Amino acid sequence: MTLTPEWYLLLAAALFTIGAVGVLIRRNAIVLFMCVELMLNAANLALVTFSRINGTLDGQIIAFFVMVVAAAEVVVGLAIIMSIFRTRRSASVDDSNLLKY
Amino acid sequence: MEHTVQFAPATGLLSGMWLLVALPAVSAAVLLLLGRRADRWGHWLGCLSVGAAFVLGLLSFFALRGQENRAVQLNLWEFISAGSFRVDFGLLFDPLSAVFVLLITGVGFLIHVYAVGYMEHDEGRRRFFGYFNLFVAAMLVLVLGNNYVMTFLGWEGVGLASYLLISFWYVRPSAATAGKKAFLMNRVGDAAFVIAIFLLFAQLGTVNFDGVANQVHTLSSGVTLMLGLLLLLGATGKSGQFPLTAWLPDAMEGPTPVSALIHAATMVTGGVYLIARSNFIFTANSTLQLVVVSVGALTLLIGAIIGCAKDDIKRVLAWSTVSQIGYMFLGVGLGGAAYALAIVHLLAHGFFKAGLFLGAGSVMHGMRDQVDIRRFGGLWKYMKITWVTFGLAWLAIIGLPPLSGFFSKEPIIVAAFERKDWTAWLFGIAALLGAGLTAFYMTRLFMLTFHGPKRWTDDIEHPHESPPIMTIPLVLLAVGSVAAGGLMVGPVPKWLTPVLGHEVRGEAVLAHSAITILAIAVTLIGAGLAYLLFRDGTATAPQPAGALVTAARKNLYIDAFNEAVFEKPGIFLTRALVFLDGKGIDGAVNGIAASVGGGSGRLRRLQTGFVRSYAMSMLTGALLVVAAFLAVQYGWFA
Amino acid sequence: MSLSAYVPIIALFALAAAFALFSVGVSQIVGPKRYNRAKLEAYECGIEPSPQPVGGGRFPIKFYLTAMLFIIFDIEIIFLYPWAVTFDALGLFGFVEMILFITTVFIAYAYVWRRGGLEWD
Amino acid sequence: MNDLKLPAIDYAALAPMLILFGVACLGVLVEAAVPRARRGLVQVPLGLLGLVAALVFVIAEAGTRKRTAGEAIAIDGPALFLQGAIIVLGVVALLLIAERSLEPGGPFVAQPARPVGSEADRSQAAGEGGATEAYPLVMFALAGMLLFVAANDLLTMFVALEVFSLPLYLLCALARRRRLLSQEAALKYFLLGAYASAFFLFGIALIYGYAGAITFSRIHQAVTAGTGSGVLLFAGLALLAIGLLFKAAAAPFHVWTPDVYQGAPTPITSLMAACTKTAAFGALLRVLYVGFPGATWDFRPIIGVIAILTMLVGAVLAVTQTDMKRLLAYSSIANAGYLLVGVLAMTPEGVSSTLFYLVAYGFTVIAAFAVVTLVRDADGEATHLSRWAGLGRRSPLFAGVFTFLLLAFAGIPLTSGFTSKFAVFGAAFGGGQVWLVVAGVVTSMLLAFPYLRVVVMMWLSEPGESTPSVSVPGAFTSAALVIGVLVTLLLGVLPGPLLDLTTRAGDFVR
Repeated sequence: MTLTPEWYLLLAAALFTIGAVGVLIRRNAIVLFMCVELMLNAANLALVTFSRINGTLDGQIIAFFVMVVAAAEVVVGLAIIMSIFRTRRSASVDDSNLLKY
Repeated sequence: MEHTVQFAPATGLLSGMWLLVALPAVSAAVLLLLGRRADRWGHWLGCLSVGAAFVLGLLSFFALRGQENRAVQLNLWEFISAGSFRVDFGLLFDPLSAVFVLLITGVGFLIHVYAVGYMEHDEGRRRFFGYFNLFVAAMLVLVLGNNYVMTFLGWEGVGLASYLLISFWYVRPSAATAGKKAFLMNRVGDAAFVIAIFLLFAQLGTVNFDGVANQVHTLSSGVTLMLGLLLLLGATGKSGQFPLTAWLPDAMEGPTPVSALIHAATMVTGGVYLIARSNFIFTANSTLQLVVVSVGALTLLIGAIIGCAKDDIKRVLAWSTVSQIGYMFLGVGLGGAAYALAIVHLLAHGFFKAGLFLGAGSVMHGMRDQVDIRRFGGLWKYMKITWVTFGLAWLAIIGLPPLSGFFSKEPIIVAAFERKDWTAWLFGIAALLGAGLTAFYMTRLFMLTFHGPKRWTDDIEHPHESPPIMTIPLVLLAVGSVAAGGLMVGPVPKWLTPVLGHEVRGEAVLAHSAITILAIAVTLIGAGLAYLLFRDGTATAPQPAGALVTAARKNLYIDAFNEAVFEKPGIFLTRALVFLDGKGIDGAVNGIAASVGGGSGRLRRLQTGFVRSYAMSMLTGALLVVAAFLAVQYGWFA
Repeated sequence: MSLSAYVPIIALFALAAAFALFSVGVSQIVGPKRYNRAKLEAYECGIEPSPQPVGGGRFPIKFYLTAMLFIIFDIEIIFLYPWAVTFDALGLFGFVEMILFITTVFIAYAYVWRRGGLEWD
Repeated sequence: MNDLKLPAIDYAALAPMLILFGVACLGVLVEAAVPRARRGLVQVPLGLLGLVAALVFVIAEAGTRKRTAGEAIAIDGPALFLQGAIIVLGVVALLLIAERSLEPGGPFVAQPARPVGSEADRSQAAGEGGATEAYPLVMFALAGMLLFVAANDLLTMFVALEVFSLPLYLLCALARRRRLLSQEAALKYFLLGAYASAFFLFGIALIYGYAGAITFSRIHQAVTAGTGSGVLLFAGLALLAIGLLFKAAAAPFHVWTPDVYQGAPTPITSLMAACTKTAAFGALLRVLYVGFPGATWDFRPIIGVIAILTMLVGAVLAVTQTDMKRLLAYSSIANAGYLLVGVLAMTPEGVSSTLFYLVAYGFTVIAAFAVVTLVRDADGEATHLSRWAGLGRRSPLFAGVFTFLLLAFAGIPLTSGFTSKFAVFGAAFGGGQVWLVVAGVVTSMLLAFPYLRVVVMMWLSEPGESTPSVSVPGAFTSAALVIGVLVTLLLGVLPGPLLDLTTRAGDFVR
């Protein structure tokens, strides 16, 4: 069995799904956040694969940018999570439940 | 209707017609924004602005008479312009709007003056006048606009003012509920009106009255029907017609001057105005006319029958308003000459119904806000002016010649008999029956209030007449009730010809004189019956024990007669109608309101505050959207 | 290669997501929820959890801050590599662009430095 | 390697964005170099000057239709109009952000990282000067928005999305009062925003796979040619749309809106409600009108259903809200639905009416939030609805202003709310979307109810013990309020000039 690019797409879809569902089932804000990062990286994988299939470099360039953006997102996210953690002493997203209805 | 409609530009005095709207609007702004600083003189400013508008209206009216083209428009500025579509902020002063302007500012002024006395002890008097002026300004925009968007602008404005005024005594929960109901029912009508405007825009590319009038014949009959039905639904909402009736009687929770001005004389006739203004649409389709006539006939009967069974003085008058506007709808639906007759009836009704409401207010003023007519009686001795003016308005509304109601109502009945086919009998007899019922319940109201034995509650010893500031408007309105009909039935239709088309009379299925005699006869029968039944008061009210022992036998006899001949079937019919009204239409509206509220309350719970459940809803939404896209792609829906 | 070959990917994606949603939803509804103290305790090979160090065994915030600053500056430099590879071709334009890019990074650095982000104590 | 072609860059066309990014960077330097006490004094004029300068360049570029920076950025009528709108709305929102007289130290907290309730936190609540980092963050956000509406390829759009989102996440966490709510709002906004941008990014990947390129013109060519896998196209378009609809707060991607609007500092809420919405719809317009008009028949029914759902959710849920900021949040959701109706007309009128609506709504909503910042008691803003009862007696002027704004939201004639709704519904009717118009009219009738409930409550109730006072606004808030109200009135009475402008600006470059 040859390893065609389609398999990478399959992997990307699977990773994306795992990330998307992970956001729903985990409680720890940091893990939630890692799941989002997983989704971004799944998109990166898909981009690079399509770049290969299409024979253009655009996909790889996009992946570069996405990595930088993701890093910035990490920093902002961690800052927010940390400031909440310092008050609540808990990283569970279910504890942040004052705003509702 | 192939002649082209053209509006002349305004010149001279008429180019100042924007002042008509501006005067009350500025006054409203001053009253509402100055706050307590205006408490001392605010009500006088309110009266003054409406009075000035009336004078200006009169001057404009005479100026218009001197014009060759009696339709003068003033485009103030371009309101909305997008691509080919253009709406001007324009006013139109033509015979139809002229009579409305005079009615609104004239009767409005009298009611404003009356309210100075009526609201004297209410600390919110300044705010009240602010809203009242706002209402007058909006109503003037409604009747002066030269396109449907302007009409809608006024339409929304009067709705808003009416909502605020019904809820004015917010502490009463019933007032708040009534405001809500009025609001919701009006919104149904408003929605239909807006969609009609968009339909006009999409089909004709214009919403100006002249443009629509000149192009309406290019529309297919289906579109015209749709358009007319939407406008009609809008009109029924504003005018409390079937099926959107129920809010109007509840709206009586507002202060009495509000009931007189908004819910009797002016705003509720907005629907009639809309149909008369759109006569070119309604005349173009006979099915449409039949629907309007049916709505009118049905409502006039419903209103009259329910009016017979109510004991609250203002509710009786409210149902009477519903019924009288039914006559007007009947008139505008009949088309041709009857358009003008409906307007005549509208004007005459503006006088006598305002007089009746203000009289009722005067009675309540003297009786510590008692509204139950079973608790009145014998008041004629104590409030002579109210008695006389109320009596004249009563004679006017039941259509006794030579008072105004006769001249305005009888021609509509005749016109109903002039329809081409068997429906002439149907609507003619309905109109006649309505006249008889009107005579019955109004006589009942009058007799129970002013005559017969005293049935007052214990806390009332000396009912008093109202101060002159309230009685003077009553007298003036009574003069109007007596004279308006006779004076107007000739000239007004002629005056309105440029707008509503020439008088084309059909052949009535009965001789004109026969119908007149019949109309007078049913009126006399209705009134006489009520006189006989209620001249000695009523036994249906819980009476203080022993007070009427001597009269008991006689009363019982009357009751039995009453019950056997009239009340049993009457009550049955009434109950059926009230049931329909309360559970059917009303229930539907309340149901919608409740289900929106309840649905909202339940849906709110979905907003759990958990970020993961939000993510869940987003993911579910995303899956559905992706699935829907793919379904469209593969034609799974096709 | 026909691109409709991706249909299975999408289908898998949809199926997997639907299955995951389904299992999460069903377990919420039908799963028993009986918690006791033992179940909620941290699992440490079946023996009593060892006592936590003072402060809950957590690192000082300083570590996170420094790590965050490291990540962001580290990743920014990613853009220097492509530029370095095609330095000749990009010429003066690329040089100026890169100077601008590094300037912005330095502005951020100056902010961090002045506001005490780099001080350990 | 030496024949590498450098992209032509039109610096004048990019100037507004470059200026704002530059001002933001300068702002960061100011934070680093200027002593604490004087930072605010420098930041506010700097920000305002930068915005004005950017606006000058936007106006100077009027009439430009070109793509620059290697097709990455399109400067055309809608882009310039939206940039101008975002800048002007940004100026007004910045005025609210800069207000310091209502609360000692301004609306922001000094050190957001301090634990809530700690000793240090109590001392900073008492009036320590607020974090001036807010100003550069706002500038970055606005600059990102300008780039977002001008982005001509998906990568630029994604980067711009993140550039304006990340500062907003942080700004949400900066409220001086009710810090737990503020932090929670930031966390929710951040997590859900990141989640949505992951969808957006995967959408980009799929579209790239479909079209082999990411510029809208190439995507358009691929869509009209009809080659390639429909699955990739439609799944990609769906995911892209989800990312944008999240920012636009359309149901069911609206869930974050009420919580975030309530928790965020009110001036920031006004910024989000006005500018973010403008940016999101600007981008949505460009994606749908430039990139995917060939798929109109496929996406219109689906996004139409979303529009109806959005209007319904906003209107129905607004009925039972008890908090003023949440009520305005649901109103903003419903307005997203009306905007979608305009977008889905898919005609030039659709573009121009949507542009008009965005401006009209933006000014009204900023003014409304400005009033919210004024109604305060000892604990800060009194946002619970019951506290507003009887406000008309206590402060007729502000209650009158707020009433006017609510009537504008309700679409009562003579306010911008009426003309703008009329414009979008008219456009949709002209585009043959009668079902959307009917749904829009019906829900707007319904939506008037919660607004009028507030009006009646303010005017017809007696003020109670707990009715808060209305603070005297400082110069900045007064200016924002006056501008918002005047524009609302002006666009209601005399919308002609702006409608003309939007009609002329409605042409995309491809």
